[in-house]
Amino acid sequence: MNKGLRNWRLFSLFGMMALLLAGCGKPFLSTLQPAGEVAEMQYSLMLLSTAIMVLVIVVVAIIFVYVVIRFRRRKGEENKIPKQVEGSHKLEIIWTVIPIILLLILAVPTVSATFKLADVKPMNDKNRDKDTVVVNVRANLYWWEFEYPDYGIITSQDLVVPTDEKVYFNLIASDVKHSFWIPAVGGKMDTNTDNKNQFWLVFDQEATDKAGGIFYGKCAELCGPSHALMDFKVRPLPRAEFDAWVEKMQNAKKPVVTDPVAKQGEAIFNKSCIGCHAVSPVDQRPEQARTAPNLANFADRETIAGILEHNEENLKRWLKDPEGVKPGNKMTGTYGQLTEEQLDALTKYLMSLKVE
Amino acid sequence: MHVEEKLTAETFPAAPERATLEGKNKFLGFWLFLGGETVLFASLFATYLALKDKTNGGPSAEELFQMPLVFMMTMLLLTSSLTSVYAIYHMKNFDFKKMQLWFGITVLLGAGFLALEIYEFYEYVHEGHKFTASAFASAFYTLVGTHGAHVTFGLFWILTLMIRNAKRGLNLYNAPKFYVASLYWHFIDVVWVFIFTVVYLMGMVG
Amino acid sequence: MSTIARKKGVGAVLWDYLTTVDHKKIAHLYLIAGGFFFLLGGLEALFIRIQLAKPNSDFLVGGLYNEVLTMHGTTMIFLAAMPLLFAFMNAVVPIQIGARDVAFPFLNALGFWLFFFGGLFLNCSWFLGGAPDAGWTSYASLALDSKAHHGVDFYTLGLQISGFGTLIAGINFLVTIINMRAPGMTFMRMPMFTWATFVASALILFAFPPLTVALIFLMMDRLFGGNFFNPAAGGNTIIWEHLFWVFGHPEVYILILPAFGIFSEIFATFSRKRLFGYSSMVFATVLIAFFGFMVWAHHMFTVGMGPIANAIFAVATMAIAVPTGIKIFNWLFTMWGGSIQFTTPMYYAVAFIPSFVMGGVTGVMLASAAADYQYHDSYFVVAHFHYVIVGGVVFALLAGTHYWWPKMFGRMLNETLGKITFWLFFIGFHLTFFIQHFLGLTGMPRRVFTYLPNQGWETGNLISTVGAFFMAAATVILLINIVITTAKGEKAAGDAWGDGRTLEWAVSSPPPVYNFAQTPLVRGLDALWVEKMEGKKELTPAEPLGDIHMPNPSFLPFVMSFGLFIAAFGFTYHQETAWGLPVGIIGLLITFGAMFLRSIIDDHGFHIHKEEVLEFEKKEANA
Amino acid sequence: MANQTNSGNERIDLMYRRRKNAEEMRHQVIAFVLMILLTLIAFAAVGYEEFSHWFVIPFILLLAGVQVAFQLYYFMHMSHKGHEFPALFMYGGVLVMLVLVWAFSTVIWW
Ligand code: HEA
Ligand code: HEA
Ligand code: HEC
Ligand code: CUA
Ligand SMILES: [Cu+2]
Repeated sequence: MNKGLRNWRLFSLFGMMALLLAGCGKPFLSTLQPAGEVAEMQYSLMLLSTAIMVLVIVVVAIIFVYVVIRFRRRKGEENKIPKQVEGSHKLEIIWTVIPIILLLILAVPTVSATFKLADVKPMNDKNRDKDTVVVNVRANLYWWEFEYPDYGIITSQDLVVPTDEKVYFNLIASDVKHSFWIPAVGGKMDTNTDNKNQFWLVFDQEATDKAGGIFYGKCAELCGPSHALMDFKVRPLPRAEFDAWVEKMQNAKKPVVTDPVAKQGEAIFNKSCIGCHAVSPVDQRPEQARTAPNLANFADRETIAGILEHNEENLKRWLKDPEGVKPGNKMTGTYGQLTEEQLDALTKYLMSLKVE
Repeated sequence: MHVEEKLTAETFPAAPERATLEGKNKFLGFWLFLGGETVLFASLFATYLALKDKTNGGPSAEELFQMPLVFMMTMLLLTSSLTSVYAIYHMKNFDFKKMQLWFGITVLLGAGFLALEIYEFYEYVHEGHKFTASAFASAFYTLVGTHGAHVTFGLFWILTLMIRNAKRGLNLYNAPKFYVASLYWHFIDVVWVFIFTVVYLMGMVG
Repeated sequence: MSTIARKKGVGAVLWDYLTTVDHKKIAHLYLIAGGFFFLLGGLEALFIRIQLAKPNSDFLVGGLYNEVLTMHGTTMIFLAAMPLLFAFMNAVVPIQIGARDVAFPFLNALGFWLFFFGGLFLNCSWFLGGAPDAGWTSYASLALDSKAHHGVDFYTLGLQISGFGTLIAGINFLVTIINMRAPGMTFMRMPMFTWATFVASALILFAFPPLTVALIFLMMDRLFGGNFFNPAAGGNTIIWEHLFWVFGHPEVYILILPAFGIFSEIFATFSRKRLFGYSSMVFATVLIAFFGFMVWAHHMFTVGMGPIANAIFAVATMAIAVPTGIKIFNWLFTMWGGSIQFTTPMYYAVAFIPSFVMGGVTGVMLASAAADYQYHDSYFVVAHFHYVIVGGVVFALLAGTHYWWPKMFGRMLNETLGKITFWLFFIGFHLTFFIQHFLGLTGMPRRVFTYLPNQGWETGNLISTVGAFFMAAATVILLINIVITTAKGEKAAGDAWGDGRTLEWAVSSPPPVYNFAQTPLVRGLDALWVEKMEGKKELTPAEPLGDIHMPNPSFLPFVMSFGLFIAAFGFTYHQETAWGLPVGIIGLLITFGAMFLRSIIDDHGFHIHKEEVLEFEKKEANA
Repeated sequence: MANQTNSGNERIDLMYRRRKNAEEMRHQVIAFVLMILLTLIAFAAVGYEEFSHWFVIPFILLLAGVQVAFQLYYFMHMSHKGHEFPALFMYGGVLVMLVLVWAFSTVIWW
């Protein structure tokens, strides 16, 4: 029995090593490839705790293996009655005190990191520095809105942030609870329906380059049928490029459409879609009116609806049958059936919505 | 000792509620149940405290509550607690008639309390303080209503015991039942003490 | 007429079980119903794993997946794990303390039927529009949003009903253990499983009322226009989270402490040694329960409670590792110097140690609040809790099944099949859940019905799915084992394993209705072992042989529970149908009517006469 | 308070017990009077406009606490022998209550 057990444990150990060697997940998604100060702080806590835990496991395993082998009942011992030991105070003290010490070693950095990560004073300063970037994140059933209150612009699905500096977030949800998570960049924070949460992240430039310029963001709280598909993308840019992007967004005029097919698309859009979707990044409407992703820079996006690769075919697929892509989404059934022609027109139009 | 055995004042034990194993179990089990009830009401109170100012534009606690009514309810219920003590006192003295009498008074006082509570809720609803009006209203009615439901249940319970045993008098089978019913009644009073303090008086302070 | 042993027809057996108040038969009922729900929950787990085996699969899409997920968690925790533990508590605890039954046999039956009808009601949702789909935690904003069907109403009312059953069972065990111990059975001589039952029952007593209240709130909001969780009217959804976890965290200790108890019995028995550090084991159990009430918010680190609360709850949570560690080392040292016999139950007990420690230490990692911002709601958490629940609770249930099966049913389970079951389950378990740590760390959120390719999760998920099928195979073999040995298994002796230490092994297998012809006198920890070491075959009696008082069977527990079952349907549909409200009221009337009957009909039980007992004991001795 | 005697003579026992019960009843009536008094004070404190909230609220909570103690210890006899477990579990319940109230008034925010 214990031979098999030992083999098994050896096997799993190898399995673990293989996994570690295979790389710790994708650089744009894995918490094991931290891409910023927050993730790094958390990663080092993870390493510390893992080390402690491995130590604990090893100690237990050694005693365990020894006991199980050494004290098995052998042939001829059928009638052996072992000594009935009551306990041992010395041992009891040892295995009470040592774990306490190990836990203290973990508790101190935990508490310190917890406080550091909760420090959002700069974003709440009365006259906060113009350069402090604050983003209002609003989570909605299966899509994300990102508002930059200091710049008066709004975008959705793709979050754009400057690298190598603290970016602060206000987090809320407009319908049910969601949770805002960019695994490679830092831990999550819930977007509640009752209150505003605040936290900060740093997006490391080098890590961004390694990740190919994009990080994956996830919704981490069960929020309904398409919770699994409530992804977003993060595009960190060097500060200068970020500023340029902001400026372009601010100055984006109402899109001027010249192509006749696109014009036709615009007409359809203005009839059926504009009630929910805005096409200007400077959207002055109140939150409650903004019931759909802002499409001003739709053509600049990484994905369609957060999950589909950004191309015309997928766009048509989405517009034709959103339900087939994201079950339970709030766009399904809000406009009539679109003909192939209308789809073409809309696609043409939407693909022309750029600010960059 | 058989539980239905006819007893006399002399043979009746000093703690009749715990003279048999069944009685002991009932006694202890009921106390433990009250421990659980404490947590139940604690959850209701904690929620009420968290939501008491969320009136959603409806009337607030300060505007609603009326001191005289609450005072009357409090007096009725406190007194009923004493009368049930009397009932148990007479039970211990093996005086069935007096026990029934005092339990009867207890029931009447409890019914009076309940009537006032129903009147109170009726008034509130008329002032726009409906259950559905706000988080405050929901929390208020659920807390006070749960207490009211306990009172109602207690009334029926004691009444049933009184009627069921009216003919046969006290024995070791029904003594524990009367005793735990009186415990229940006291507990209802304990909860009310907190309700009139935390909900009504603190509400009136604002 | 002999009241003890009679041959009966099927109908009579059925009626017997519907009306029984005998703790041993109620144990059978819990085992059967809990086992059924375990298969159901396991089937749902298989569906989950099938859907997740590869990216973009469309076996269970969107809402349907959420229903299966919710029902898997809810079924496993409320309808499988807890009832199965109750099965063993009922079968064993009264005998372990030398009692003839529990304190409240009638309530014992009521507890079972409430659980059963609650579970039945919950599962009726599958056929009536859809199951609950807001997760087993049913967080309020989503639970209020999902009004497309009545799923969540089935959750609130079903859990409410079965929750009452659990509360009743908890109080019953507390009183039984406090009041019904045989002479000489002091608290510090109680077997560890009895201690665990005692402490877990105390946890039930304090943990279930917050759940009751939370469910009332949710029901009010969904069905009666309440505003507890509606921010627009001043409500607050975080209240649900707190109430749920004030219940939810103690709940996991309600599951694991009895599991610890089962293993304590098994380690001692098959090492032929008394439990090492018995008094510190007791102390640790109580301490775990105590801490268990101060740490619930570790499930809410990312909610935004602020760093002070997070830090407090983080440190408090870590503290639980200490008493748990004490237990782990005491078990190891129980085996140390022992004469270990590797039976099937012992396999599970031995395997439990490394498996549970792995789950426990990831729990401590989760407790590190700042790091939990990364782990939370990822597969790392899924891995953690399946390691402790499957590696702890399910292993204990399987161990207990093999260990006490002979006691409960009078026949040994087959050891070879038992060991095959073990290996399949053990391998499958690690295969399924070990890899999930890494899925979580590499960014996979939990509760996702699918995932896109190229995120590095394909292999891990596939391995995980394969593992689940190993566990399924193991379960099937266990079922086969049961069927075969029930048909023609080896008859079990009273002391079925030969090394029994506690009182349940002193009575025949299965025990007579009255358990002990004479209440035993307990002369030390491991009462039977003490007698055996003095060369005696039987217990020292504490009373002369006499008539034995037994409780009457009753059909009322069934009726009371059935009334609530009916009422729950009425209230679920009262908003959109005319019949809802009347049916709800009729259901309540049935329940209260049955309670009224119970109150006015005297129930004095009956006596088994001395002669009958003697006759039965003689037959047993000859058999 | 031990209420169990064994003089061997039932009549004497009975008289003794009756006296004990009467004495206890007297205590309970006194407790009741005090409870009514506390209630009056609590209502008066709230009715009297001069006091600030900061005084009144803790004050009436304290009065409620005392009153509940009277209920538990006099009316429900929690101090008597045989009430160890009831007391233990009531205190357990109270402990959970305090933790809950603390949590609900600090870590739920708006
Ligand atoms: C039987 C069930 C069970 C048990 C026993 C435990 C035990 C523990 N759990 Fe677990 N837990 C769950 C079931 C369980 N849990 C479930 C179901 C969830 C998820 C619910 C959901 O969201 O759906 C969860 C989630 C969960 C979380 C929330 C994670 C999140 O959602 O972000 C946390 C955080 O602190 C946590 C911590 C712990 C800790 C510290 C223990 C400790 O008790 C473990 C103690 C044991 C040991 C540590 C091992 C032995 C000790 C030694 C050998 C001594 C030396 C050790 C050290 C010095 C470290 N658990
Ligand atoms: C006691 C508790 C318990 C137990 C025992 C299990 C057992 C298992 N669990 Fe479960 N699980 C939970 C409690 C439990 N789980 C909870 C609380 C959640 C969270 C839910 C939520 O997020 O809301 C969860 C979530 C959960 C997930 C995460 C899903 C997600 O987040 O999207 C997964 C995924 O792999 C999973 C898998 C499994 C597997 C493979 C088993 C296996 O161990 C099961 C093994 C058993 C079998 C395989 C049975 C075999 C059945 C048959 C052979 C059928 C025969 C049929 C007939 C004869 C009729 N569970
Ligand atoms: C009820 C309001 C509503 C209407 C009307 C509506 N949409 Fe949408 N739309 C949404 C919502 C909500 C989403 C986000 C869906 C999701 O991801 O779950 C969305 C998403 C989209 C997206 C993907 C956005 C992105 O950033 O990836 C496109 C493109 C789109 N809609 C185009 C249209 C077009 C074209 C029309 C009209 C024919 C239309 N919508 C009508 C609500 C609406
Ligand atoms: Cu939004 Cu999950
Ligand atoms: Cu927990």
